[in-house]
Parts: sequence; C-alpha cells; structure tokens
Amino acid sequence: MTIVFYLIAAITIAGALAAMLLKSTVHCALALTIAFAGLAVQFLELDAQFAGFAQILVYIGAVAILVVFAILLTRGSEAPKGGVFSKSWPAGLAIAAMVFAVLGWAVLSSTSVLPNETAKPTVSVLEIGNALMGRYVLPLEIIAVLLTSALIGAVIVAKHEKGSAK
Amino acid sequence: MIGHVTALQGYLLLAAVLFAIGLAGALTRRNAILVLIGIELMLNAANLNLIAFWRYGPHPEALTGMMFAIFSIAVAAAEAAVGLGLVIHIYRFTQTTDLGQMNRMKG
Amino acid sequence: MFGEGILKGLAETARNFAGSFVSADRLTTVQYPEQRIAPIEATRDFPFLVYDGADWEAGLRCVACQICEKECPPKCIYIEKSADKKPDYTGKPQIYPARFDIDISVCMSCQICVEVCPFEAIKMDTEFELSTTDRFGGLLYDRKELAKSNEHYHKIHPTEAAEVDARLAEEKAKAEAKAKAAAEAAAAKAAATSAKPVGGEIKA
Amino acid sequence: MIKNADQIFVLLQHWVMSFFPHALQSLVGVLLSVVSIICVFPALFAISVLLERKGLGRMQNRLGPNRVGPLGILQPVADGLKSLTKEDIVPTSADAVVHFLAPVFLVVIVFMGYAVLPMGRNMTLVNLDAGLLFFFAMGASTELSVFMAGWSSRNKYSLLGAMRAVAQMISYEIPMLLASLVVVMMTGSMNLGRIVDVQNQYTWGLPHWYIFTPWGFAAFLLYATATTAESNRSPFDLPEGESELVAGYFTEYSGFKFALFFLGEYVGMLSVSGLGATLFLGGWSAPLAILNWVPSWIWFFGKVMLSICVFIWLRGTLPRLRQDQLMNFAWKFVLPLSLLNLIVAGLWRFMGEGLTRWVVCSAILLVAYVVMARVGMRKERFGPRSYRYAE
Repeated sequence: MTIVFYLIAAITIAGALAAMLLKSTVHCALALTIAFAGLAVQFLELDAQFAGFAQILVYIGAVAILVVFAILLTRGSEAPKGGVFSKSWPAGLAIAAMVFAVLGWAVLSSTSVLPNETAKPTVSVLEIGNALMGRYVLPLEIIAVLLTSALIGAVIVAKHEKGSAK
Repeated sequence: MIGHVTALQGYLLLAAVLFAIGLAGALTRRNAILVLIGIELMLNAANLNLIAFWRYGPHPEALTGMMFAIFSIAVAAAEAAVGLGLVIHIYRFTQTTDLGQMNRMKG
Repeated sequence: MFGEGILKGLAETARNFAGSFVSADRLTTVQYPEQRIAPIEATRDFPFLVYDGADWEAGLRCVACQICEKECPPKCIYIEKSADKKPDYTGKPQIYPARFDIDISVCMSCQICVEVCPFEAIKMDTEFELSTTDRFGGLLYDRKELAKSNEHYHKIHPTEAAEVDARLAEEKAKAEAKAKAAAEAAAAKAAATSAKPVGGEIKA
Repeated sequence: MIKNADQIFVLLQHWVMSFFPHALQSLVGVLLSVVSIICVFPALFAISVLLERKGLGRMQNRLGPNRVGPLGILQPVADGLKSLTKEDIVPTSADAVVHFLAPVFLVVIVFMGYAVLPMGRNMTLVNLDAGLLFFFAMGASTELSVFMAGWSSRNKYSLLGAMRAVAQMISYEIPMLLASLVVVMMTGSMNLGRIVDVQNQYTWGLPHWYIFTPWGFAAFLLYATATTAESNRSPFDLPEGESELVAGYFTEYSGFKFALFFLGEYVGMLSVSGLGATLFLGGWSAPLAILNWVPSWIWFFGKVMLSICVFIWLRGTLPRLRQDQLMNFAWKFVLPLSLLNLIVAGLWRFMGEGLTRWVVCSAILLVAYVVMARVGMRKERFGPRSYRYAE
C-alpha cells in the first residue's frame, strides 16, 4: 500500500494515543484534533472527498471546539488530584486488547472473502445531492429532526436555571 | 503475516486500532470529557470502516457507504453536543467531572 | 435600526476622505518638523524671567519676594535672595535673586507663578522643544537660562506685553511724580528752614 | 495578443514546466502556483496594511504614514522589518508548544483556503468538485488556532479574548454558510469555477452577476456582515478590543509571531473577500461585455482590493458592538434573514422568467427586513444591558 497511507495512519494513531494518554485534558483535545485531521486525509485517500471535507468541517470545526469549551467550563484543565487513570485501568486495557485481537483476527483471516475492487469511483457532489434527495431522503429528514432536537436538548440541559445552585 | 495484506485490510486494521484506543481510553480515564473523546474516536473508527468498505466494495456508485458515513458524522456531532451538555450539567451539581466520585444518584 | 445610520456615517467618512485631498479644513494636520502651525496667542509652556534693557543681570525685574516659589503647586521653583540690592526700573534699590532655578521636568505649565507675581517678573514662554540627554541637570534651568528680554516677551505675547509695559510705565511715571513731589517738598522744606531764621524776626 | 495577456500566468507556468521531465511536470506546476500564491497574497497584505493606515488617516482628517519612502510606500516593509527584529518574549507560565503552534496553524490553514479560489480564467490551483465545502472546512478550523493562542498564553485577558473570538466566529459562521448556500442552490454546483462560469454571461452588455438579483443582493449583504465578523474586523472587532482587552488573544505574542497573527488576519480577510467576489461579483468576469479584453485576473484582484477598501471604510466609520449586541444581532437578525433568503431563492427558481418574480422576491425580503428590524430588535434595540446577578 502507498507510503502516504502508512504516514497518515501513523499520525492518526499517534494523535489518538496522545488523546488518550496525555495528562492535561486540553492537550488531549488538541491531540484529538490531529487524529481527526489524519482521518480526514484518510477519507480523501479513499476518494470520499465530500466525507473528508465534511469530517474537517464538522469535527475539527465544531466538535473539537465543543470539547475544548466543555473542558474549560468544567475547569478540567487543572490536573486532577488522584491519578489520571481510574483504579481499574488494567481491566479496561485488557478488554480493549481483547477487542483488538478479535477484530484483527477477523480482518486478517478473511482475506479471501473481502471484496477488492480497485476501480477508482468518481463521485460528484451532484450524485451525492441526488442520492440525498432521492434514495436517502427519509434519513435526511430524520437527521434534520434529530439535529434540531439535539440542539434544543443540549441547550436546555446545559442551561443555567435561575433558581438552582449557582 | 503482515506482508500480503490487501489495501482494504490495511484500512480495517487502522480502524480496529483506533477503535481499540478509543475503547481503552473510554474505559480507563477518570475524566468524563475524556470518556466522550474516547467515544468520538470509536465513532470515527467506524466511519473509516464504512468508507473503506464503500471504496473497495463491489459497486461504489450506489454511494451507500459514503452516505452512511456522512449521516454518522452528523449523528456523532449531535451526540457529542448532548453528551457535553450533560457533563456540564453534572459538573454544575457535583462540582467534579471525576467519574470515580459520581456514585450517588442524588441531585 | 434600518441601517440608514450606517449609511449616513459611511457618507460622512467618505466626504472626509475625498475632502482631505481637496479642501484645507478637511486636512488639519501638517508635516510637523518641516511645516509648523503658529502657536496661538495664549500658548504657554515653561516660565521665563523678564529683564529690561540690555544687561540681563541688571535689568531683571524679579525681586526675590518668593511668592511664586510658595505658590507653585509642584514646588519646582528654588530662589535664594541676594545679600546686596540693585536699583529696579524705578530706581529704587531692591533685592534680586542670587539663585533662581526652575526644574522644567517638574513644572506643569499651570501659569500660577505668573498670576501671583506682583512685579510682572515671570512670564510663560512658547518654546517646547527642550529635550535634553541629561535628565536631571539638563532640565534644571538656572537664572541665566531663564532670563529673556522684554522684546522676546513682546514677540511671543504682543497684546499682553503691551498691557504690562503700559502699566509699568504708568507706575514708573507715578513713582517719578511722587519722587519729584517729594523732592520739591524736601526742597521747599529746606528752603523754608533756611528762610525761617531770617523771617522769624519779621513776624514776631 | 489579448488572449495570452489573459493567460499570461498559465503560459508562464507551462513554459517553466516544459523544462522538467514529464514525470515531474505536474508537481512543478502545482509547486509554481503554490509559490506564486504565497508570494502574491502577503504582497497584497502589505498593500492593504498601507491602504488601511493611509485611508483611516484621511478619513480622520490627518495624513497617513508618509515618512518611510515616498508617500509612505515602504511603510509595510518597515513594519515587517520591525516585527522581524523585535524580541520574541514568551511568558514563562505559557504552554510553549501550543503557544508556538497557534500562529503557524492559523497561517497554514488560511493559506490552504486559497487552493480553490478561481483567480482568473482557468487559474485555479485545484479545481475541486466540492470547492466551496473545502473553503468552509478551512475557514471553520481557524477558530481552533484562535483558541490555542488564547488558552496557551495563560493570561486572563487573552483567554477572555479567545472565548469572545471563538463564540463570535461560530455564531457568524452559520449565516456565512447559508448566504453562500443560496448561490450553490442557484448554480447547482459547489465548484467555484462553475459558479463563475454561470455568472460570466451577458445580456445587453450587463453581466449575470448574482448581486443584481434580489436574493443575491440580500445574500451578499448577509455574507459581508458575516465575514466582517468572521475575520474579527471593524464593528465586530471585540476580541482584540484594545480599550478593554489589551490585544485579545494575541496579547502575549510579540515579534514575528504577532506579525504572523497579523498576516493571518489580513490574508484571511483577503481570502474571504476573494470568495465574496467569486460568489456574488462574478469572480474574474468583466463588469461590462465590452470590457472583456481586459485580462481576467485583473478583475479578480480589483474586486478583492475593492472589498478591502470597503472593510477599511467600515472600520473608519462604525463603533464597536457590545458582546451581547453582537450575539443578539447574529442569532436573532442575520440568521433568520439568511434562512428566509433560502426560501426566497427557491421561490425565485420556480416562478419562471418575468418581472413578477423580481417584485415578489424583493417585496418579501424588504418586508421581512423592515419587520425584523423594527419588531425583532425592539426589545434589544441595542438598549441597556440586562444583568443576571446585579439587579
């Protein structure tokens, strides 16, 4: 596979690892952004242009800022008293390792079954638009309702009630 | 073993690694926000899988994989917003985001 | 809130912008070191001591009465009286300041010293480019540096200088008249005393 | 002769590429355009800084800088040298890595936005199919670098400035997207080259620019307001409000890093006005049919410099908005109007040719503007602030 894939994969994994292991939470959020950017480039590698730009716009543009704001609002940037990891971190690690083992085994052992068409699909925004309006119009409407309700829900949940504890 | 892996399997392995890292983070970190970050990573890994299968799948012109990934990006953004709203709300009452201390149902 | 306010504001700045190339009043600033705007009549920067006649030391009007030193809010005037006296413009011997220093780094050009001076000895100059390399000694002006001629005073504040000179001339005239009257009285008295021994028998 | 005057840069590029072996040619071509963009736009940045200082001066009845070089032409060079030689102080408590990365990240992202702008007839670096989405993706990620700058200098003023800047940029990003969405809706494609081609036709000598349609004019005004706020300029320059916030998120920056932020802001302004020209003012198309002999890139850069002059003009005129007025204006005035503009554009599309659609669309937009302005903003009529704690 191309060198670009390995390079970007290394950056993404490094970003993800840093996001999980760093002590200061804001550094974690910034490392997360690097991971998102790496993934966006992977999407472009896979010729999914629209998804790649949407990923940059939605994740780096909005979700990263949201996470960083949440960190600041909950004063997460000061280092916590106890350790950064929960007491039962070995168990968590073991479960994650097992999951990775299962996934890895499944991927590697199914080389024959996996499709491998190397034809480069050319996707134009027009096709995506038609697909959105044609075949996927129902999910589009559901997403619209979901996003509105999430918007209102998040505002109500995080809103500052007048009478409650300051 | 690693030598003759196909392109699709490379992406699937990368997604598996990201998923495992996200899961490890979500399980081991104490700060609620970092658990959410872990979940975001897992979602992204799933997106990568979707698009990898779409790209190397039999007929990519059907656009199913990519549309699914775009919808999942939208849903993940909404989920992140609500999740962080909840974290801020909990913080307002318990003054802490440390998951270890959130063991009381009061409030 | 329709935005006409914004449009009016934009029109105003546009008029200013266009006007600055054309009319003079739309471009009020000048190239400072090369061109200068003439200071207006009442400009005041730092005080200076006025002297009449040619010799600055003899013609100094200041009589070291130290009113200005006491009145000065930032206390930047330092005066030491002289031991002897020198005749002032009316000829009356007056004390003069042996040392008269002003620290212009402290002076705030409030002109109180000019207002309280009974002898019109201290006035405000219009010179402001006084920067020096030495912060302490360089800005402590002594008598010699502060003394400037009456003609300089006329040049910078013409109307005010004219009034001051008129008043001084009138006082001088009054003083001379009084001196002349006193002199005549003295002469008459002298004449009367010399004539009385002669005239005493006649009246008796 | 006219043809190659218009294509002078493209021919130059091909001429240079012809020296290289075939394998390297495409790489060299792209490299050449990237280098040209990185040289041209900082030069435009220098010109607009000079234009700004002299223009603001003239508006305030004073001469602008005219000491360095004849008529002050070399003033930007002097500023550049000064910022290069100034000492670069980093506060000890600052987070060195993030502190250093913020300006670099900002400038890189802003320059990447130029990849999709069509600067002349087939003079686009990368003719992306989803060009507009790429531009907005780059625009959206500049907020992160603003936050990194504010947070990493560990200084209350810069954090406050960064929070204000990010909140302002997010709330004005949505109207900007919706205003340009209208253009995408009417042309049917996100490819900027296509958008300019559609506007490049002429009837009776007048161009088909979108600004001459009611929804296009409204979208242009909304776009201009949103981009002025997006680049923290003129009435919305709250984040670096000198009076209260010292210098906002780049308080702790000095020397070349400060100049990088300055460059980032101006180059961002140039790119946003470039997009505005492409979407509403017909990119590189000539304003009149008879003027078509003028090379196309002259029109593009002319329109960009014209919008820079309008930015400067706004800065010379309007006072700064308060933070709550800013937010009210964004969410309760600009956003609803841009949504309504989408509906009006749809109406325009399906009402067919003829005068009626002109009257109907402009009537709807005008009525909405008046009602929104009068009713909507009455309570907040930029009136006194309402406090949550102090009664």
